[in-house]
Amino acid sequence: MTGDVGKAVWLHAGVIFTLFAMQFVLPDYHHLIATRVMVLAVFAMGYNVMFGYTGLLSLGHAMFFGTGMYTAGMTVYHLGWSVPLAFTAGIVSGAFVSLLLGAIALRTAGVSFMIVTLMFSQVAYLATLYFTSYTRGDEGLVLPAAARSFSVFGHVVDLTDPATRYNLALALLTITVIVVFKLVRGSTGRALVAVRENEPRTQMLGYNTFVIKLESVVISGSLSAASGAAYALLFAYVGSSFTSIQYSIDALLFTLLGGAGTVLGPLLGSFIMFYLIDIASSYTAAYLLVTGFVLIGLVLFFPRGLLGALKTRWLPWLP
Amino acid sequence: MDFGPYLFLASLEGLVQAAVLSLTALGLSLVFGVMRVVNVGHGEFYMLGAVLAWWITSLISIHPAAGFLIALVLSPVLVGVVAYAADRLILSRLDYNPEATIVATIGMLYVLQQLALIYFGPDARPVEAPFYFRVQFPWFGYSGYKLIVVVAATGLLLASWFVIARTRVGLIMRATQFDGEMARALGIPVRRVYSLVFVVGAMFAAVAAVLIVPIRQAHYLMGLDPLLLSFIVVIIGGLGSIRGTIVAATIIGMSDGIISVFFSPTLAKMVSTFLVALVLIVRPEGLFGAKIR
Amino acid sequence: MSKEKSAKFDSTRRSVLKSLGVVTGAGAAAQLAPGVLRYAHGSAEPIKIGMQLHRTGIGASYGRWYERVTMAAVKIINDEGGINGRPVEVIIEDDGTDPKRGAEVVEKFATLHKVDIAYGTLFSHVVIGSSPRAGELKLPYFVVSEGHHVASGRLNRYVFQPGITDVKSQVISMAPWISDNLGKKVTMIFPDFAFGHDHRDYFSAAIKKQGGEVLELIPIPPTESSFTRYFPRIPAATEVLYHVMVGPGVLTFVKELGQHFGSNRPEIFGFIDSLEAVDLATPQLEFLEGTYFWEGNPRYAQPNQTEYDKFYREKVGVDDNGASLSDAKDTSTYAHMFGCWETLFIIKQAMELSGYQGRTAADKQGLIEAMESLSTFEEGRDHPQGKKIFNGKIHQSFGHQYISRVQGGRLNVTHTTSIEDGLYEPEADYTRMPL
Amino acid sequence: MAALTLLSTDKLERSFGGLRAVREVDFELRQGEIHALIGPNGAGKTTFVNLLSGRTRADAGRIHYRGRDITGLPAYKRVRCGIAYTFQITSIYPNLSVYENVAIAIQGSDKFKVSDKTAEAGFCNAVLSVLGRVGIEERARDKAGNLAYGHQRLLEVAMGVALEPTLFILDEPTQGLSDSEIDGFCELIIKIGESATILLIEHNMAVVMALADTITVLHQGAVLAAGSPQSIRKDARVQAAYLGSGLT
Repeated sequence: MTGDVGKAVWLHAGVIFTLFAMQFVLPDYHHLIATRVMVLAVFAMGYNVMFGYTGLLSLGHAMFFGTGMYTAGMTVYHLGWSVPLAFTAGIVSGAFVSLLLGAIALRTAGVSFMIVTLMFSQVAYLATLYFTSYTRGDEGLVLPAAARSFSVFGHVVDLTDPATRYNLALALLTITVIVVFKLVRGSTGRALVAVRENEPRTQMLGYNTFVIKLESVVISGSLSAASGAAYALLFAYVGSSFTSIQYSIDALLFTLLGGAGTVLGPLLGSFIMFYLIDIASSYTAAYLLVTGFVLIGLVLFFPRGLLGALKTRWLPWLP
Repeated sequence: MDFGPYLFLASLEGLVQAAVLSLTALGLSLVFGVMRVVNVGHGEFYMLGAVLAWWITSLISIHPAAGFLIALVLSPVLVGVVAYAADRLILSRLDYNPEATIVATIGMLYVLQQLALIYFGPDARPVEAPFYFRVQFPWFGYSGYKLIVVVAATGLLLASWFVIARTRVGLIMRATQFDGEMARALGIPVRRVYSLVFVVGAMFAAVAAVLIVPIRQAHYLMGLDPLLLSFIVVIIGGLGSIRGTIVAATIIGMSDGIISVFFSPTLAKMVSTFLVALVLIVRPEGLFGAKIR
Repeated sequence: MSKEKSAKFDSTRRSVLKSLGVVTGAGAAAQLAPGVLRYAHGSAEPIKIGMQLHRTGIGASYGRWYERVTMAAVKIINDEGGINGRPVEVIIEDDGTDPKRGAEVVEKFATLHKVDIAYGTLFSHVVIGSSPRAGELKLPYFVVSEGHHVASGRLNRYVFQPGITDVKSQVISMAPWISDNLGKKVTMIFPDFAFGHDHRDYFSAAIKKQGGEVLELIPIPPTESSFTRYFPRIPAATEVLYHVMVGPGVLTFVKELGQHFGSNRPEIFGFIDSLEAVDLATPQLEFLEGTYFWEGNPRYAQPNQTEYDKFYREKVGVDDNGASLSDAKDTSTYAHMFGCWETLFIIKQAMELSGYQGRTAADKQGLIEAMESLSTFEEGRDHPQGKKIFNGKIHQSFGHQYISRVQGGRLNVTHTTSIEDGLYEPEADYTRMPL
Repeated sequence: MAALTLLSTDKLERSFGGLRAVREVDFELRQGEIHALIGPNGAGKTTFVNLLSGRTRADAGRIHYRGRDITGLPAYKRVRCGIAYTFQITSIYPNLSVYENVAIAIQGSDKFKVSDKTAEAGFCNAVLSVLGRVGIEERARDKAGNLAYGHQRLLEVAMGVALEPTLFILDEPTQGLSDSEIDGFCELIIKIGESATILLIEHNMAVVMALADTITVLHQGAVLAAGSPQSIRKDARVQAAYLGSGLT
């Protein structure tokens, strides 16, 4: 099956390269959207590790995104940390929070797991509103322009520059794709899928399924946090709306649309959904109607999502 | 204000909260108990109930009391119709698969909410209370209508308890809840029971909303809070346990009311949510519920 | 892009308004649901104004009226030949009254619609969330927000608030009257976000200066829908209850306030925000009789109404009770929305002063420097709310404030502050910032 | 054969609600034997093996495996000690390929690290050889869910074999198989028996008599009799029990 691996590697490399090339042709606005979407896609890909590969339906991922975002944002805003340091802090705190949540929430399964994650995420949301002295509540934190550039090996990276932002977002995306790709092709991925497909059986094959699920939650949470931290630092705004349920649902939506359990699905889903909403929003204030219809349509007629369908029909080798 | 009256006011607020909450949560709990699916769109049935109540009362300009009573009957019926459509068109086609249903009901959440935005606008809409009198306590005044809400809700809860525990319909529902397969074998039209339960569940939310709307106003975004609180209630009460639901609703409602008064509503919500976490660590199946898989 | 469908609710989120030449009839602009209106005889390239509108979310009722006023003013500007011979085109984006969305909308204006300026934001948290992006994108950004954040110097050189006085000035100018006429022991109820915090900080300071004291501060989340639970915290010793509330819950707020106090209430001084877009004749609001309100602009036509106010009401489509001409139940946000009208005419003035031509760096710089050079706006058609003094250093206007009393179910102005009452030492100087 | 004790239970006890499904069972399993566990429906056979495999916890009593007390050990750890288990109702990964099914099992046995290339090749061969042993090699790429029932049964056994267990517990493996399939199955079990001790729950007496070195009879949760097939066949109580429950 090495041939398949080859195909897959080429496909993913191709996608990344295309995204790189795009930046030279995209007009301003779409250049900006692409930057946003690439960061959000990392969020969705993180979500996918848990939902798509491990079969854990969470409605609390906004909390992980928010953890990364607020940690990165507040360390910069209050402590004046440098961008790279704040970014790292964001990921670390994300890993920690997801470990904590996993340890508690994984005591439940199925629907109650969904509800519990939703609940915790809601607490996080309320916390961002409640501790106004640190988070500035509804108003949110705006990162000072001064804090938005850093130097690596003498040369200065300025995050207010669109091109820089685009390529940093792309870099993050690339790393995520590689991480997830290796993960799901490797033994861990096999274990995750085993849990998704038949947990009791997996237990009776000598796997500690709790630990596997916890692993999945932490990886997923850390990726989401990385996305959140990047979003805060690239776009200089940290706000409670990013931790609202809406955001958890978006991650689910992006993943479902693109195809749960495929590496590139969430990326595709993010792009399509972002544009769908953006277009809809130019026609009606009720643009979230689209979100509703897409969710229902998917679950009724397209449960595997776009790449999922491709995978079952024509490309069984798609990771 | 002194501690005594302070606490008294707090408990009154808690009581109102609890009354409305147990109605709403009972709807969610019924649906889960019998159908084993979670309706994430439940809060929007509540919202719809309130908004329709405004719409109805604004259409018919007669004495507010009459208008309100008509709304109290008509609004839940309309919501029931919507719920029935949702069940036939979506849930039944998904064969009530738990995860698919969650996703679908999230979709319904947005559809209902955004349609309300389109047709009723983004503003908060007032509904006249059927009557209005202030109960003047020595230390403060209180809306008499709020107290009536508590009474009405209690009555409804008793009635539904009676239906579920004492009537044939209730028996059928409990049989289906106990074991869908067995029920089918006994010739119970399970699909129809499901539709019925889903409709009734939605109507519970709608009734609760109509009762509360003269106090809170109708707004297209009002569905989220009751949804989350109901989740908390059904988890603590144990998914599917009616008794648990009502007890939990009272606990949550009161504690929420009281903590809100003494500290902050935001804090109150955080606390009750953490309560859920604790319950789950100790008893994943909830305080009263049977284990769920 | 779609034409408007329901008159009940405008379902068009972005709408382009080329010259309103095609529209006839006074007040039509207000009714006119924004959709695409083709420029009758499109000659010159239009000046694009990106309007950041609270069409949904907690600011919706303000948004509806900000839009109507904007349309009315732009119609006049275009009928009179536009700005520098160019028609004005308004491009509307809904920000959902959400700072995150607000920032994205500003980006959209700058990168997609390529507007000349952004304008029209009310809620302070949206302003604060959006301003930095406007600064980075070098997009002049005119807000109608009341918040002190512009004058505080926290924002940047591209942000202006020329059409409406900021909270700090408002409360400073009224504190003396309150302590002289109502009492010195004050309890404050305010929304728990930037705007409310301005009230908390600057009114507390101002009343202390008058020898008064604040007994209790009661912040309430702007999304709250039930308020009784907050009232027990009002100390019995309270002489004056100072309330300012925003969001969809305001009617509930005042009603529950009435239920709580009934007849034996302290003096109540409210910011009309607590009652904006709410009909004073609503049942259960009787208890407000005899209480006082701040008004940025008197909702009810006063005996000494100026011809300018008459004209303004007519064009916007508001009757003498501050409600829509087409629907007496649709009460306006009269105390704030004049800011849109005045801001637009100030933009016109500044653009003409700088001979603004297009979206070049030089033109924008010229516009900003022209703005900063302005000092006074005389009362007139373009400034119906009254005279204003503009401080170019802090990009902020200072005008008269009105204190009205509820009498016989309407608001009668009992005191008008002088502009000087509201002046304070500038805390910043934007003109020193690089462009 | 060596009379070395591999596994033994001491007064093992488990109740569900009021029902004592397993009562004070003393049981001994000798290394290398094929041991059949029989008894009428509801005798507590499945509950008993679940206690051994760790899927259910014992209320009282002890389980010793290779002289070590494993009563408190979670299921997955017992598997790692070499106790493999096949479910009464076929439990495989229906949506995955046959290859993946076995691959998961082998990986679970912790004998391979899939990290480096050479190991990966070795891993692949290992999977195929296991499939070969149960004779469904050519089905490797098929979706497990699409296999015929008999083959699914074999696949599940293969997953057990892949673990290279010391003790292999099979819960009614021949259930629902055709006679021809059963014959093949018996040969397979004998083959596996060469390398592992086998504990077998079985209803089909022919199979039992053909395979078992030792038989233990459970009745109403307690051990009714234990011994060689011949002795059991003669045992009056056993016959009574079976006749009593209308089974033969």
